[in-house]
Formats: sequence, structure tokens, C-alpha cells
Amino acid sequence: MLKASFSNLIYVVSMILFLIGFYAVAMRPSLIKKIIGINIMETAIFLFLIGIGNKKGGASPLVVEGIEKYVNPFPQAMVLMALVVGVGTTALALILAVRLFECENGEKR
Amino acid sequence: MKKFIVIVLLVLVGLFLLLAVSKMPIMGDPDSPTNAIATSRYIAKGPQETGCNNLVSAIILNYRVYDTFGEITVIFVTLTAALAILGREKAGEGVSPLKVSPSPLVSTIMIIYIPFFIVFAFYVAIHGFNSIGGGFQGGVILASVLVIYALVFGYDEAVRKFPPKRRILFEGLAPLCFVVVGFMSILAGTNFLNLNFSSVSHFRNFLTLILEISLGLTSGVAIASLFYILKKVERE
Amino acid sequence: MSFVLHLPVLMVAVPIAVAVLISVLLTFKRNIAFVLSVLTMIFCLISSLFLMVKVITEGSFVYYVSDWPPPWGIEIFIDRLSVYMLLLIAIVGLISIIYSELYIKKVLDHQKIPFYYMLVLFLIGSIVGFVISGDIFNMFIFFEILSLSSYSLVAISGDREALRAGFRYLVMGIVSSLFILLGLGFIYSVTGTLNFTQIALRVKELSDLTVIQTGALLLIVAFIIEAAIFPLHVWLPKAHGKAPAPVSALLSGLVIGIGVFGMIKVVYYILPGVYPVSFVVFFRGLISVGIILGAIFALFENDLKILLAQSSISQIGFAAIGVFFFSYSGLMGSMLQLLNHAFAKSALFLGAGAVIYKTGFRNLDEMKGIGKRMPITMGFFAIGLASIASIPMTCGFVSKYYLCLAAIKQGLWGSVGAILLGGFLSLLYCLRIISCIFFEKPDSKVEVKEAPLKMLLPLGVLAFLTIFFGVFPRAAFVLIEPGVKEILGFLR
Amino acid sequence: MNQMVSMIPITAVALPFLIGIAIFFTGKNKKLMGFLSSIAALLSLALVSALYSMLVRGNMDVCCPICFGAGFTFCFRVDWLGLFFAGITSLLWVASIPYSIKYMEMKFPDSRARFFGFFTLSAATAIGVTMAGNMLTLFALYELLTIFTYPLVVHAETPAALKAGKKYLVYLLIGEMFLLFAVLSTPEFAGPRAFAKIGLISSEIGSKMLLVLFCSYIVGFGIKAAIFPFSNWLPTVSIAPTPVTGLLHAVAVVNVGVYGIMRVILNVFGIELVRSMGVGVLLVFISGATIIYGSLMALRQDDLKRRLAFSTVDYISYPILGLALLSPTALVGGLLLLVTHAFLKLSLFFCAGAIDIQTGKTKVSELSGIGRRLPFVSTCFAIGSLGLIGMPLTLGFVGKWYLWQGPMETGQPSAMGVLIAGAILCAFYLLYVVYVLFFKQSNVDFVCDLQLNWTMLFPIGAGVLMGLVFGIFPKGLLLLVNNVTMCYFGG
Repeated sequence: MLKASFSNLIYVVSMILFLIGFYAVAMRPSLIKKIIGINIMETAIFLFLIGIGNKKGGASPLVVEGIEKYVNPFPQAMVLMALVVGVGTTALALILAVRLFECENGEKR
Repeated sequence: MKKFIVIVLLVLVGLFLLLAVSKMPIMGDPDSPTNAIATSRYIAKGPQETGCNNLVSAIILNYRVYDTFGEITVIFVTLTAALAILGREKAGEGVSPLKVSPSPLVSTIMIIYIPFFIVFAFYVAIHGFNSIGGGFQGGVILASVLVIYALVFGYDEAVRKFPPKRRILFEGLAPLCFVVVGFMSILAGTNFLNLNFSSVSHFRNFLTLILEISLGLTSGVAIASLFYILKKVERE
Repeated sequence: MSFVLHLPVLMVAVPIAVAVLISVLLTFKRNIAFVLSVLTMIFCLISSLFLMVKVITEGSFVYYVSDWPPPWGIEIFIDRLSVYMLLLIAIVGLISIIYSELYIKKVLDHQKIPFYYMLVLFLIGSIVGFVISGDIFNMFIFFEILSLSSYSLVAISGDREALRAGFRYLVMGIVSSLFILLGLGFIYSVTGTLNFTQIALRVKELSDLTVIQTGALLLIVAFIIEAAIFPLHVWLPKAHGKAPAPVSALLSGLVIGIGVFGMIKVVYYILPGVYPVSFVVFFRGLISVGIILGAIFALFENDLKILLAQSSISQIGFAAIGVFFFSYSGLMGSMLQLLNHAFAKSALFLGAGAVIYKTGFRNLDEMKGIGKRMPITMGFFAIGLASIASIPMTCGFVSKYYLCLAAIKQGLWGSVGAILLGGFLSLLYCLRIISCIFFEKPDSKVEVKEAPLKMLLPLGVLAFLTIFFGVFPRAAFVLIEPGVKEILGFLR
Repeated sequence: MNQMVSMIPITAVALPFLIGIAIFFTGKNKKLMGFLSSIAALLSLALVSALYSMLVRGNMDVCCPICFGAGFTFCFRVDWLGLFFAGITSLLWVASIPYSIKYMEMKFPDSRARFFGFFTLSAATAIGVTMAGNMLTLFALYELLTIFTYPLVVHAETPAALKAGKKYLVYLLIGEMFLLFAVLSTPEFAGPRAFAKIGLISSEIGSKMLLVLFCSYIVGFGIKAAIFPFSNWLPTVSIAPTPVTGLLHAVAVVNVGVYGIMRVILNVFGIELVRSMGVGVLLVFISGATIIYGSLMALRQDDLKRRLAFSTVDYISYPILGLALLSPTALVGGLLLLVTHAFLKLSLFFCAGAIDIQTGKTKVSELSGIGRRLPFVSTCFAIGSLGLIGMPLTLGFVGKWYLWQGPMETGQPSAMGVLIAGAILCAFYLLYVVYVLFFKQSNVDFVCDLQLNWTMLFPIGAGVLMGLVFGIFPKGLLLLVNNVTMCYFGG
């Protein structure tokens, strides 16, 4: 198990990152920190996905004459789309947080 | 107590995930299922079938363009939510005149650079076919231009320059483009969002270009709009 | 007939396109949103009827978006169960939108009204997209649209409680969608594809199932969050309780049901038969606890809408537990419970909304004797309650009957106990509401009239449907029975 | 046995049911409301008689299955046992309608549409239960009966009534939980002709499971039949309006519980299986305990309606006892006592209601001297009491006579003891009321401000008269009851 984990170091790292993000989401009371946690989780998953698509010695998926070996383009496309989705969710989270902040401050005033 | 439970839970989940990770195929193995199965066609036939040398663009704009449609909708939904919850910003609404006028150095440089930025954004968007880049990337550059403009010349000035009325069409451009292209492909007798419905290969490239540009414009303008809306609350 | 093939994807594209169009047209004409949404929903209803005819006569079919066959492109997979879900979505969506007109005018600012309709259309379109999708990543994308629009619909009124509820829902929801993404990463890493049928084929060839099981577990946990099943239900009561009534109807009736449908997709379509027994027992245990706890929470709740939301936790548990029976009767019960919950719970939320619209009362204590003031509204409400309480001759009875039968046949005594006890407790809280509404002496002297016709009509349709499918469950069997047999075939 | 398909059973249920729903919309139109309720009752009586004649003529089962597919079949089927109960229910339903109309007009002038609507619905579902052809139908209608009687129980809308209603529901719904479990565990419970054969359960499913099932069934139906540990709800709901109490005690609810127990033992398990399981003794003990408990509690009650309610707890266990002895004569006795109880207890409750309306007195201790003020009502009360105790020349006597044969045949001295003790206690608690009515001097003077008219007095008199007539000429009734027992004991 250890040896396998070692060769899959990126996966292990991304899992650990994921858990760190999860901890922030679960334990931090601050809304902004929760959002940051969510982003850490997201990034961890992107790392994971990119790792899955890797191929040793593969070139970036940009077809050029003479090169036969490319890395898998599909995870990259997936990450690109998930990134945009991530932007959307983060933005919405910020919108709600900002509005909530406004409401609570408004009541204090 | 809660902390303890969460940490125990996380450790358990972590061990579980690590176990799974250790059972996964070795990273970068050329024979692993991910590299063996689906990718062969993307790499072997991608450029001929889609006209994109950039395989990532080929996937997001042709093989899985339906996903991209969903994804640009996500941006639009976020924008709608922002409008519903926070409301559209208005120029001069509760304006307090800028206390610090922009430094002439910064503003002059920005005025010189902004056209280049915009050109660069379009370049990235259009060139997504053949090289690194793509609609979203270009769009984000565009958005950053709009954001920088607001930072340098002040929020009100930016809102006055790019009022909501002008942005509104761009915001909805990409989803509408996708649906229109989808309808066209259905009318042409193929399935939804098939870009290859015409035998003329240039037409396919033209459609891809249109989608690429609309993606860029929409994501850029929508992200900028989100920024403006959030910024509005901050200054109130 | 070939046009019918395009209808599923059009049911996704048209609501989204109309919503975008509304935003563009907004500058010219403000009050066009309602009309356009109703027209869109009518289109969806008609297309789902067409699809129903098609699927009943010719069986399930697949549709390749952009004409790329899987694993390269995205496949849309239409079988009887997904058409069944589409029908539910179209009916409940149309009804909630019609109901919304008056209610939303009263509750929201004038500015927000078109955005409300847009978000509802996004919600409907994405639910359809989620249900018909045959590709996990595509499911993820539509799941995101679905969740984003539901968060914002919960928070749309902009008051503090709603925002709090919306934010909590958002955090849980994002975690759930990230779980999907992570899970699909695991699945992709060993199968090399994201298409349902292809994954199911590849999995059979695998020797080591650990990674696949992890992926499946992550996906199921994600849908457990979305369906609000026991330990992860914390977001639901406030979110559904504080949203505007038609939104609660949509969220409670459809969206959490979609969570259960997602579970069905994972368990039966994507990864059939990879689950160790302990897995299944664990989930059944969780769901059983949820069924009972939700009902107990509801028994002691005073705010009517939050009570209904608590009862949703219990009711959706019934739908979810059938998924893990892996048997014909269990799945039948599950699907019927989805129908029951979609119609009855929506009727309940709309009824509660009618009371709020007319009187502003939210607490059960204030509503004493209101059944005498607005007998028709509350009569429909009572029919919904009867169905939730699984009284014979309503749809709820049929579903719980099948579930209990399945559990007994398999000798799962714990689940039997949970189902029976849950049914008993739901009867109790429903009768508590009934006795409060109809038999207690009113405190206040406020004159209350019947709800307006535009609200009564949707309520009446839902109440009618609940009774109709209770008396003639066969009408639903046309789709469910062969559909369930088909997906049970995947297990072998 | 032959079978014929006919729509009459379902019509006998559905038509009154629909009329019941229609009554909700009559609103303030009292005449129409009364008319519709009487029509519903008369219709069901007519249809039940039609079924009777069909059964007599052809000795056939009348059956009509409605299949919903996938093991979900509703089915109505009439045999002698079902018809016996349906007959009692429909007859008493007709009798109680005029009384209820008058009573409600005097006591609860508000929301009468609701009352009569649910009254009709309850009676219709009770008849439906007796005509159910399989366990599923039986269960569905059984639960509906509980739900439909709830609004009647809480009709007064006072806090006490609501509390009583809550207690009623909790008790009965717990019972139904057990029942649902038992029903679903019974193989072939939803078969279109499930009750046509005797013994749905074979002994193959294991003795432990059999015992669990048997207990679940007994608890499920027994709660409604108010057997010993679960009988507390019955006195509590005597707070409801008198016609409702009549409905609960004599017409529908309690009878249906007894009917369920009979169905379970006779059809689901079958006499042979019950005998081999040896659970008959258990049932004898339960019913014996219920008889003693009910009588003792009745003695202590001062409230007349509560006293009568405990008397129901006592009396309704005789049929169960008769069944539990597993001998045909005892069963005949039990069924006869059920008829006795239905007619006479209804009359007694109506008497209590009449006294309440006339004088406002509900306590036994306050009733002194009323015998002279309300001679008709009091006389009826006295005759009814004597009939229940089992005086010769009443139906109660015939019933107890037959029931007495049971322990003689099977040799169960404890059951004999219970019968004797029950009769003596019953005499004590009922005759004391009669004594107070007629012989105790009243020290308070009271006014009779209302005049009872024939619509209220006729049902009272009719019930008592029936008890007497059948007591003197029991032959026709015996024939019917023998038909019932013959189906199960053969000859």
C-alpha cells in the first residue's frame, strides 16, 4: 500500500488537500473561511483529475506534426469546465455572504 | 467535542480515500484505462473531426459541447442569482465622489494598455482552435480588463462606461448562441448541437468560432458584472 | 416520430433559453416573464406526454448529443423511469409556476420577480437535464445548475433567515457536488469512461473493486446530502421552511426526489452490483433512523412550513430505503413514493402558502380553526396530508404498502419496523395538524376568506392527482412496472 | 363452494360512500342532509338484504375483484360471516339515523354536514370491512374507518373531546401498525379470493413466526375490539355525542374489531391450525380477563355513559370467548350475544342520550326518580338491561345458553367461572342503574323542558323490541348463525 501510495504521490497530496478543505468547511465559523475551504477542496479535486489524465512522456494535447504521444485531454477539459462551475459557486457563495453581512450589520446599526 | 468528532471522521475518511488511492492505477502509466480507451479517438481523429488542433478545445467545443452549454448556463445562473439577491448596480447610485483621484501614471499606462489587453483577450479566445487558449480563457482576460478599469478609474466611471444596458446582451449571448446552433443542427436533420451538420468543413469551423467568441464574451462580461454587483454592496 | 427523439434535449434547452431570453427582453417588457414561463412549462408537459407515448410503445432509447457516440460524446438515456420523472417534473413545475404569480407578487420586491421566474426555469431545465443524462460529468454539470438555482431561490427573499438557510444549503450542496466530482474522478481512473452503460460494462471486467466502491460511495453520499437523508439533513428544514411557498413546493416535491433518483442512477445504472452487504445495511440503517427522526421532529414543530420540511426528511427516507432493497416491490414503492411526495408535499406547501398569503400566519397555534374559514383550501390541504399520512385510497398508502411488503419479503425486520413506525408517526403529526386546523376553536377574530382561484386551482389539481393515483395506482404502473423490471435487469 | 361475480357488494359500499361525500356539500340545507343520510342507510340495508337473498338462494360466494396489478388487488366478497356482520351494521345504521338527526339538532346545531358526512362514511366503510374479500381490502377499509370516526369523536371540539380523540387515534393507530405488519406478512393476503379458502397461512412458516403473526393480528384487531390491556380508549371516547358512541359501541367500530378477530381465526389461520398451535387458551384468558376487568370497572363508574362503555368492554368479549373455545355451539352463542349487544347496547346508549337531552343528567347518582318522569325511556332501559344480563325470554338468554355449552363440551372450567362471574357482575352494574331510576327517591326537583318526539323514541323502542322478539323466537336468527358456523365447522 505504501509503495503504491508513493508512486501515486499526487493523488495522496490531493486527498490531503481535500481533507484540509473539508476541515475548514466543517469547523470554521467564518463564512469567508468556509468559502476558502470550498475552494481548497475544489483545487484538490482538480489536481486529482489532472493527475489521472497524465501519461509519462506525453506532450500537451496540442496536435503537432511528428508527436504521437499526448496526455489525455479529457480530464483537462473536465477540469476546465469544473473550474468555470467553481467560479459560479464561489461567486454565489460570496454573494450570499456579502448580503448576509449586510443584513446583520444593518440590524446592528 | 465537535472538533474531536470531525477530526476522527476526517481521519477515517482520509484513510478510506488513501486506501482507494493506493489501489488506483499507477499515475502516468500509458496502459492505464484512462489512457487506453476513450482518448485514442480524441488524439487520433480529433483534428480531422472537429477542426481543432487543441484537443481540449476539440472536446469542449465539439465532442462534449453539451457540457459547455450547461457550464455557461452555470455562469448565467450565478449572475441571475446575484441580480435577484443584490440587484443591478446603477451608475451614480449613492455616489460618493472619488476621494483619491487615480494617479496619472497608472491611468495613462492603463489607457495605453487596455486596447492591447482586449486584443489579447480576443486572440486567446479565437486562437483556442490551434494553440493554447480558448473561449473561457479569453473571457477571463476580458473580465480582468473590466475589473482593472473599475479599480483604476473608479467604480462609477466604470459603470458609466460599461452600463448594464450594454452588458445585458453579452451576458445572455452564449446560451442563446448554443441554443440557436442546437436548433439549426436539429433543423438540418442531425442531433442537437451537432456542429458537423453541414458538409462544408468551413461552416463547422465558423460555428466553432462563433461559439468560442460568444463563450469568451459571455464569461468575460458576466464575471465582470458579478464583480460590479459585489462591489456595489461594498461601497454602500 | 423522429422529432420526438429531440424532445428530451429540448426540454433542457428550451427552459434555459427562455430564461436567458427573459433577461434580454427584460429591458423592453417587464411582465412577460410569467407568460413565457407558463408557455415553456406547457411545452415541457406536452413533450413529456409525447415521450411517454413513445417510450410505452417502443421502449427506452438513447440519444447522442452532437451525434458523437459514447464514450466520446454525451449520451442521453431515456427509459420509462426517466420519462416518469419528467412527467412529475413537468406537472409540478407547471403548477408551481401558475401558483407563483400572485404569491410572488406579494412576497418579493417588484424588481426580483422576473429573476424568480428565470431561476425557476433554470431549476426545471437542469432537473430535466440531470434526469435524462447518461454521463456522470454531464450529471455533475446539471447538478450544479440545479443546486445553484435552488440556493438562490431559497435566499431570494433576502431576509436574514432565508439567507442563513440559503448559505447553509449552499455549503452542504457544494460539498455534495464536490463529492460527485471526486467520485467520478475515481470511477474514471479505473474505467476510462464516464458513460453509464460503458462503466457498467467495464466494471464487470475489473478484478479489484476498491476504487470503484470508493467512487460509488462518494456519489451516494453526495446524493444523500441532496436528498437530505438522516445525518446530512441539517440544511433542509430551514431551507425549505424559509423559501417562498412555491419554491418550497418545487424543492421539497422535486429536488430532494431528484436526489433519490440520483441514488437510483448510481446504484442501478452506473455501478450495479458492486456493493458489499455491509454498505447496504449501513445505508438502510441510516435511512431508517432518518425516517423515524424526521417524523419525530415534525411531531414537535410549531411552524407549519418547517414542520412540512421536517416531514420531508421522513418521507424522502421512505423513497430512499426502497432503493436499497434491490427488489421489485421495493423499487416500485420507491417510485410511487416519489410521485406521492411530489404531488402531496407540493400540495401541502402550496396550501401553507395560501394560508400565509391570506393571513400571514406561519405557526400552527395561530391557525386554529382556519379550516372553517377557508374550507376548500384546507380541504385540499387535508387531502395532501392524508396522502403523506398514507391513509388508504391515497397514493401514499400504495407506496408504503409496497415498501413494507418488500421489506417483509426480504426479512429485513429493522426496516419493517422503521417503515411501520414512520408511517404511524406521520399519521400522528398529520392528524395533529388536521385537528388543529379543523377542530380547535379559533383564537383570533380575523375574517379570513378563501384563497383566490389562481391559487386554489393548482392546489386542487395536485389534490386530485394524489387521490387519483391512490385509487388507480395502475395509471402509474404503466410506466413504473416495466421500467423497474428493466433496471433490475441491469443488476444481473 | 361456488362463486359468482356481482357488483352488488361494491355498490353496497361505494354508493353510501359517495352519498357520504355528497353530504359534505349540503351545507346548511338540513332537509337534504337528513334525506341523504337516510337514503344512504336504507340503500345499504336494501343491498345487504339483496345479498342475503342471493346467498340463501344459491349458497354462493358473491365476489368482485378489482385488480390494480402487481399484487395490489382490492376485492369484495360476501359470505355468511361477512353478511352476518353487515346485516347487523346496516340494520342498526338505519335505526340510528332518525335518532341522530334529532339529537344533533338539539345538542350540536353547528357543522352538522360534517357530522352526517363522516357518519355515513364510517358506516359505509364498516359495511365495506365486513364484505372485504382479502386482507388488503380489509386493512384499507379498517384504517379508513378509524380515520373517519375521528372527526365524529372530536365533534364537540372541546379540549376534552380533542384529548379523547387523540387517545382514540393513538390506540387504534398502534393497533393498525401491528395489523399492517401482520397483513403484509400473510402469504396471499391480496389474492382475489383470499378469504374463500380457509387457512391462508400454512404451518410451514415456522412456529415462532406463526405466534408472532397471531399476536400481531390479535393486537391489531383486539385494540379495536377493546380487549383487556388495550380497552382504555373505549370509555374515554364516550365523551363523544351519543349517536357516535352508539356507532362506536354497537354499530360499527367495536363490532368490526370482533369481526376481524373472527376472520383471522376462522379464515386466515383456520380452526385446525389454531387448535394445533394451542393459542385458543391464550385467547380464552384474554377475553376472560377483559370480561372481568370491564365489569369491575363498570361497577365503579358514576357517569352513565362511561358505565355503559365499560359494559361494552365486558360484553364485546363474549363473542371472542365463544370463538376462542373453538367449538361450534360456543361460536353460535358468541354470535348471538353479539347481536344482543348490538341491539340492546344501542338502545341503552340512546336512552342515556335521551335522558341527557331531557334532564341534563349524566351521572348515575343523579338519576333518582327519573323513571317516573320518563317512563318510556326508563322502561326501555330496564328491559334492555335485563336482556343484556341474560334473563330468559330475551336474546341474551339464548346466547348465553349456547355459549355455556362451549366450556361444557371442551371442558374448560375457568371459562365457566368467567361466564358465571360475568353474568353476576353484569347484573350488579346494570340493575343498580335500574334501581336508581325507578326506586330511589329524588331529593332535587328538576324540570323537563324539552319534549322527546317519536324520532328519538322509536329507535330506542325498536332496539329493545328486537331483543325481545328474537329472544322469544330465536329460530330465524339461529338459522343464520348456524349458516355462519357451518362454513367453518362443517355440519
